[in-house]
Amino acid sequence: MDFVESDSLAQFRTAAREWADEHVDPGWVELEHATGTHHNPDLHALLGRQGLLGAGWPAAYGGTDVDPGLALAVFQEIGARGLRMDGWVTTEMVARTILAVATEEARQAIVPAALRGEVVIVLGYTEPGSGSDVAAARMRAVRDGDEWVVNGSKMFTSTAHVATHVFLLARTNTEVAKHRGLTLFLARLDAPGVEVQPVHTLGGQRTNATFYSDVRVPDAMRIGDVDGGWGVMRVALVHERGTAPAPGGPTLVQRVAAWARHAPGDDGGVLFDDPAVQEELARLAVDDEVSRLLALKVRWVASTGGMPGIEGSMAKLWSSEAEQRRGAVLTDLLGEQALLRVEHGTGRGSGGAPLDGAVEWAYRKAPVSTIYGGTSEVQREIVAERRLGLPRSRPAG
Amino acid sequence: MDFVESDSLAQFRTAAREWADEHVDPGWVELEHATGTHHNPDLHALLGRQGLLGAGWPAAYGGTDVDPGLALAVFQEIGARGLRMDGWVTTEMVARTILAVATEEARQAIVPAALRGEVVIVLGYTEPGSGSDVAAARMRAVRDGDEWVVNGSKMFTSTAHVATHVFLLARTNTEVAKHRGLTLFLARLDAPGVEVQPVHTLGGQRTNATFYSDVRVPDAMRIGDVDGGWGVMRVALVHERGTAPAPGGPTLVQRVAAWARHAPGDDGGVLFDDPAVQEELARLAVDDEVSRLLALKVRWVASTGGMPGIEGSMAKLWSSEAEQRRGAVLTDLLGEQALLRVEHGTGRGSGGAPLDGAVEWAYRKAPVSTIYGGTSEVQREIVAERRLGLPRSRPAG
Amino acid sequence: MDLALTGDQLALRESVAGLFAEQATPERVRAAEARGHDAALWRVLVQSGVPTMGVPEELGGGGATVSDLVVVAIEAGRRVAPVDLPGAWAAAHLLAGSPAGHGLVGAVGAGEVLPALALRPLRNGSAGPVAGAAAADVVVALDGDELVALSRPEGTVAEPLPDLAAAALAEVSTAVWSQRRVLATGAAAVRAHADAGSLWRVLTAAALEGLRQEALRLGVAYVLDRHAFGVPIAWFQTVQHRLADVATAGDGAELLVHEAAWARDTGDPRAAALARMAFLFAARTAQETAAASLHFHGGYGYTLEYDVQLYYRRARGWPLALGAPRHELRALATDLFAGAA
Amino acid sequence: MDLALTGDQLALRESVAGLFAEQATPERVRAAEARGHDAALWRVLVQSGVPTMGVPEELGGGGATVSDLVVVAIEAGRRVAPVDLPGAWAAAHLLAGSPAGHGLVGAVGAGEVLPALALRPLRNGSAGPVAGAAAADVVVALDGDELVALSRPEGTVAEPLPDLAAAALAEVSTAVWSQRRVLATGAAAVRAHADAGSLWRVLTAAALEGLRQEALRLGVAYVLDRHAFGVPIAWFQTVQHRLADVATAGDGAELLVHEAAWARDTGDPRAAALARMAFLFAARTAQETAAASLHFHGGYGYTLEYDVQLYYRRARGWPLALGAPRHELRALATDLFAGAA
Repeated sequence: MDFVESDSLAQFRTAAREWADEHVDPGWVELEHATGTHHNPDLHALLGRQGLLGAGWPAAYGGTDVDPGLALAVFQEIGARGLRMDGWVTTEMVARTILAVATEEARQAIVPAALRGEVVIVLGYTEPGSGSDVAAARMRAVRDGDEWVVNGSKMFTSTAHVATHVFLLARTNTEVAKHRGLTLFLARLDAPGVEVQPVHTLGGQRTNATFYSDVRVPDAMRIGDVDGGWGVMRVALVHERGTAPAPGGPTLVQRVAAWARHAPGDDGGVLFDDPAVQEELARLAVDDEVSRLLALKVRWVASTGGMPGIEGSMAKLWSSEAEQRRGAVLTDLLGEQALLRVEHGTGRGSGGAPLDGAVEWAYRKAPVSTIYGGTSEVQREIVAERRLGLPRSRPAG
Repeated sequence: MDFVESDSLAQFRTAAREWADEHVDPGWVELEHATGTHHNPDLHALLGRQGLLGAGWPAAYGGTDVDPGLALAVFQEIGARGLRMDGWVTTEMVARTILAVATEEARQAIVPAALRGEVVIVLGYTEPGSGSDVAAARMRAVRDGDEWVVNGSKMFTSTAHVATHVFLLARTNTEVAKHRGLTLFLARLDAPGVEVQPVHTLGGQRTNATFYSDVRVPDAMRIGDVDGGWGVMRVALVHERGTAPAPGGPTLVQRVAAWARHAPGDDGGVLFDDPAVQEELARLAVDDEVSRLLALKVRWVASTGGMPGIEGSMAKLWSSEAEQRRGAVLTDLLGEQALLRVEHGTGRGSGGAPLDGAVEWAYRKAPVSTIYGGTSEVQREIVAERRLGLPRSRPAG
Repeated sequence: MDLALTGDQLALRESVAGLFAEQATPERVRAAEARGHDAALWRVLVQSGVPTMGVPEELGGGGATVSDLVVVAIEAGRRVAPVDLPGAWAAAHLLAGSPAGHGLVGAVGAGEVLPALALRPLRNGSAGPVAGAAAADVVVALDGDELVALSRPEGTVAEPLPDLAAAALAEVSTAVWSQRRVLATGAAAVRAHADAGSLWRVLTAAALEGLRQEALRLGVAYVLDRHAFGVPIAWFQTVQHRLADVATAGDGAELLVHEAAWARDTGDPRAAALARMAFLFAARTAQETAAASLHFHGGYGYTLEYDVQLYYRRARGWPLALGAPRHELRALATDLFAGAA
Repeated sequence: MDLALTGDQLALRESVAGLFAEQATPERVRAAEARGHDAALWRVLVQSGVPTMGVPEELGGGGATVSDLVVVAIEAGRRVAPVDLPGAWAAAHLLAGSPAGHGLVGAVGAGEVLPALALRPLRNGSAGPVAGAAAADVVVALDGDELVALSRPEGTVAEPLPDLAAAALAEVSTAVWSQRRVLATGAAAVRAHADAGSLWRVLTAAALEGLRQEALRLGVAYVLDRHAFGVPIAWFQTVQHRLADVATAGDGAELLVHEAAWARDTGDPRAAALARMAFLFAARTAQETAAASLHFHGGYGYTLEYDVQLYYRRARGWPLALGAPRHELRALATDLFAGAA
């Protein structure tokens, strides 16, 4: 075995750091916290212009000759500086799905523009009445000549307020079993009849409820077969879970440990002198290493041409449950210091909180980790059925 | 509120201690460990002769004028000395059930003899093919004039090798839903056709598989209505779970804490100096206090005339899960010292192991706690349905 | 043994439950988040004599037992009412315990003064972040071997620090809280402060217990209502079992809170240890319950629109005011096991 | 990156899997419980060169990498084979590292000497209970700043202590183990002993990983077979989810064990920390898996007739040989976080 992920990544580290020093505005992190929008349009456009988004993609669809190793190193460096690129994550996933299943017209219309950073696509699967039961979607799409007319609403349409397109799961057939009457469409968010309303969350992220009233989508922007949406989603899912590399930079546990080596402890020494503090940090470090390895396995399976469905579920299940343990353990470890909250955008609370309030924030955002992108219950079901061969126990719905 | 269980118990403590000093043979504990039999026939007979078993029971059925407070104090003192009275626990439960539902003939035949210590009754519910699904019992009882002919087998018939009777759950009707075709019988273990085979366990306890081949039981020893066994078992269940008082004496956690205050630690001090050791012991002490309170609530509900079904499930669920946490935590706390096993009866291992091997043994016997007397899954189902009002989710079977 | 509330306590519960249901609605709770304190609610509580209900009658208080205060704290916790009753009660207890504090007790009863308790002794003139202090007029604190009632010169403010639990957190330092009244000195001061901390633990445990009960109720109601795969999600065994586990621990927490209050009221030698146990276990149980309830709400539980997030934050934030629980566990071990060997 | 075994390792795995399946049947495992060692199995392993497979070829060993040893240890663990391979391998590693030990290495290869490792340094001439020592002819130990190979005079015995894991436990004291051969002294001795301990952690983690895999297989097979309420108990969601959780942790444990071996083989600077991580996590995962598997066996899992209890006891017993895990966690924290600040 060989656990070195990429021999070439190291060589790009310096270049990536220099790139970020030149292009990443230090104020963007504060902006991201203040707005709760995990997407920076300026950064995104820049990455597109410089060909970093298109690195490694086929030239026929806008791929560039930027080395994918450099692009990966830059993305990791961006992550290490505290910025997230949720808009690119969903755009990339849908673009890959489009390449895999859509018409040539849709490929040419969307993928090159996405790689140039001009198209930003968000997901429109979940509805107010459907969570884990995604196939229960009630949004309707009815054919009208060369177009489809879409009506309904979507929930948790994150990033929609700064995106150009939404990947909509809609019901096109009510006469068949619920999984078999679904179709996917790529709709423009500036089309007449689309409304985006903000939804604010515990972790400070802004998401959206989106509403669709007689929204027209050309048939060319149907992604995959009519009533074949369930299969398309399975393709997309493989691109969703865990194949993205981990962001670079120190983990929260490493940051707390470094802080604890200087923070005052109880008997005149430092917090890290406390053996129980050491034990907790060590346990969390093991959790992190397991998360890292399970994610590594997903990428390894994908790199060998496999479909890392089960591995993706395991990686997601473990790391999200570990994130919740971490939030609970670290708040207890910091005691009253973990109460201190930093209100980004207002400046309130800055300065006093250890690690700029990272632990308090970690606790607030932890709960969503076991919900979004498939709940822990859904992941366990996948592992039980597909890895362990246990029978399906839940109702068909 | 008032959390003092019995004002009169304290006054009997001294008398109970004196009684135990006079009557309890210190060698009985070693005998119990060596044989794995949690019942001492000599002790049981003595308790019966002295009227302690009959304390508080109606005089018409053999009740004595011994103060129930004294009896309780004596039972607790026996427990504090490391002896268990499983034979009395099951006998008492069945005797109470007989008083509640059986014919006068059965009452007079069994209850006074049980209180004299001459009848020892064990439970025969579980079968090789039925565990949590008790109602799936396949033992058959077919009527033949004034008698019933019983065929089948029972599993985990603990104490049967030193008992006189077994309380058998048998199928008397195969034409109805499985819960409705069951009847309970009290069979003699010395009847022709009964065979008792030992089954040895991880925790060292001996239990039995018992086999019944054309065993004849008089109809007078039918306990409750024909096909009414399910209702009889529910009556019995209330007498089973947690209404018995906790044994006296220090808990395992208290014993380990006392030991840790003298056992050598890592830096020349004692083990208890280690703050992480203190934290673990404190957590386990909280677990124990919660166990104690939940059991107290069961007895309080019973004392006010209520049926503590849900409370019994909660107490059993919590204390058994806590027992497993305790076994895991204490073995880790003792490290290599927790490996040392004392082989009772052979003398091997004695002397070297801390607390006479109590922690190693606690780890071995912990797993059964969440299985016997209704698994944790069954208890959670009861709490979910009856306390929280959630719907029944499992198949009817 | 009697595990039921008295008739008077049942009446008290009904009365305060109504008060908090009316005065600490989710809207009011949200509106008070920035300051961590609802002054209008506090005025209503003053009118009902709640802040001084634990003070002896001869000092103008209600003479209530700790068991009575627990009944009120549970109802306040159930509505995550934006007032720091445990801190105010524990501070009033210290003021009432010293002739030098009696004047302030009267002012608390009259609604002129809102008191808070600094749980940790001052170090270099600072008690660190203190819950309730941003709304308080007086903070009772231990400074070396002096128990003092600190207040601010007129015109100064205690800058509220934004915090996880919206707990009216503020740094308390003698530079700002520069006016002091000495309530006790020497061993008596240290003992009184420790005793008030123990009272605070019982009352905070009670507030957490109320919080837990409502967090469980929210979760149960949601899983019965919400459908997935054609059935209510309450149908799923893992949902049922996790809720059954937290409900079971919850019965234990409730009993432990009442036992700790009873032990304090009766002078039981285990009172201090039981206060720590109740505090630790009520906190843990409230946290696990709120986390389970939020999780079963799915994505909605994570939005600010739903109430369960209010409970999730406070379940962890309230107990953190005392500091890291490892210290509490160690102190408990000492209480329990480090007596005569 | 390549997370697959090499072709040679796959062949090795198949070969040793067959050996252990044949030679470490549940009957043989039970028969060896009293002594904690199966001498006949050991002879077969000697014939295959297993005890010295990690020794350099120039000393007559197999020159295998740690990654190769891990493949064998997993298969031994899968059958809970009653031989202490991790201890013997780590001890042979130390013997091979010193010219004074080379003669003993030859004797190990010839099956004349069975070595074991005392994980904790001697204190007052005693290493406390040492796994494998009751079956061993030579115990390698650290005595002050001397690394020594201890043996007993002919005719003396190492009294086996009954133990949770049937691990051939015996007290090792220089009073009984009175013959000593010095392998190294000073800092080199301390370093070599620590290094052997790190190797032992990786190999024990591997054995625990094999144990875990079989414990999971036993549990899955049982729940698919056993019926309750008219369905296989595998149908129940709580059964499925608990098994899915331990299977997920199990994939992590397997990766961590292989990563720790790879780090040692490649001289990675994280090797010592990864050895501790693999040891801690493989132990915890094996324990949780065995406990879940036993629980889902119902009452039968608790009887000595079923195999799962063999796994349940060893999952906790094997790692306890090193002592309380809190020390290991602290050492890990030091490895990870106490370097340059």
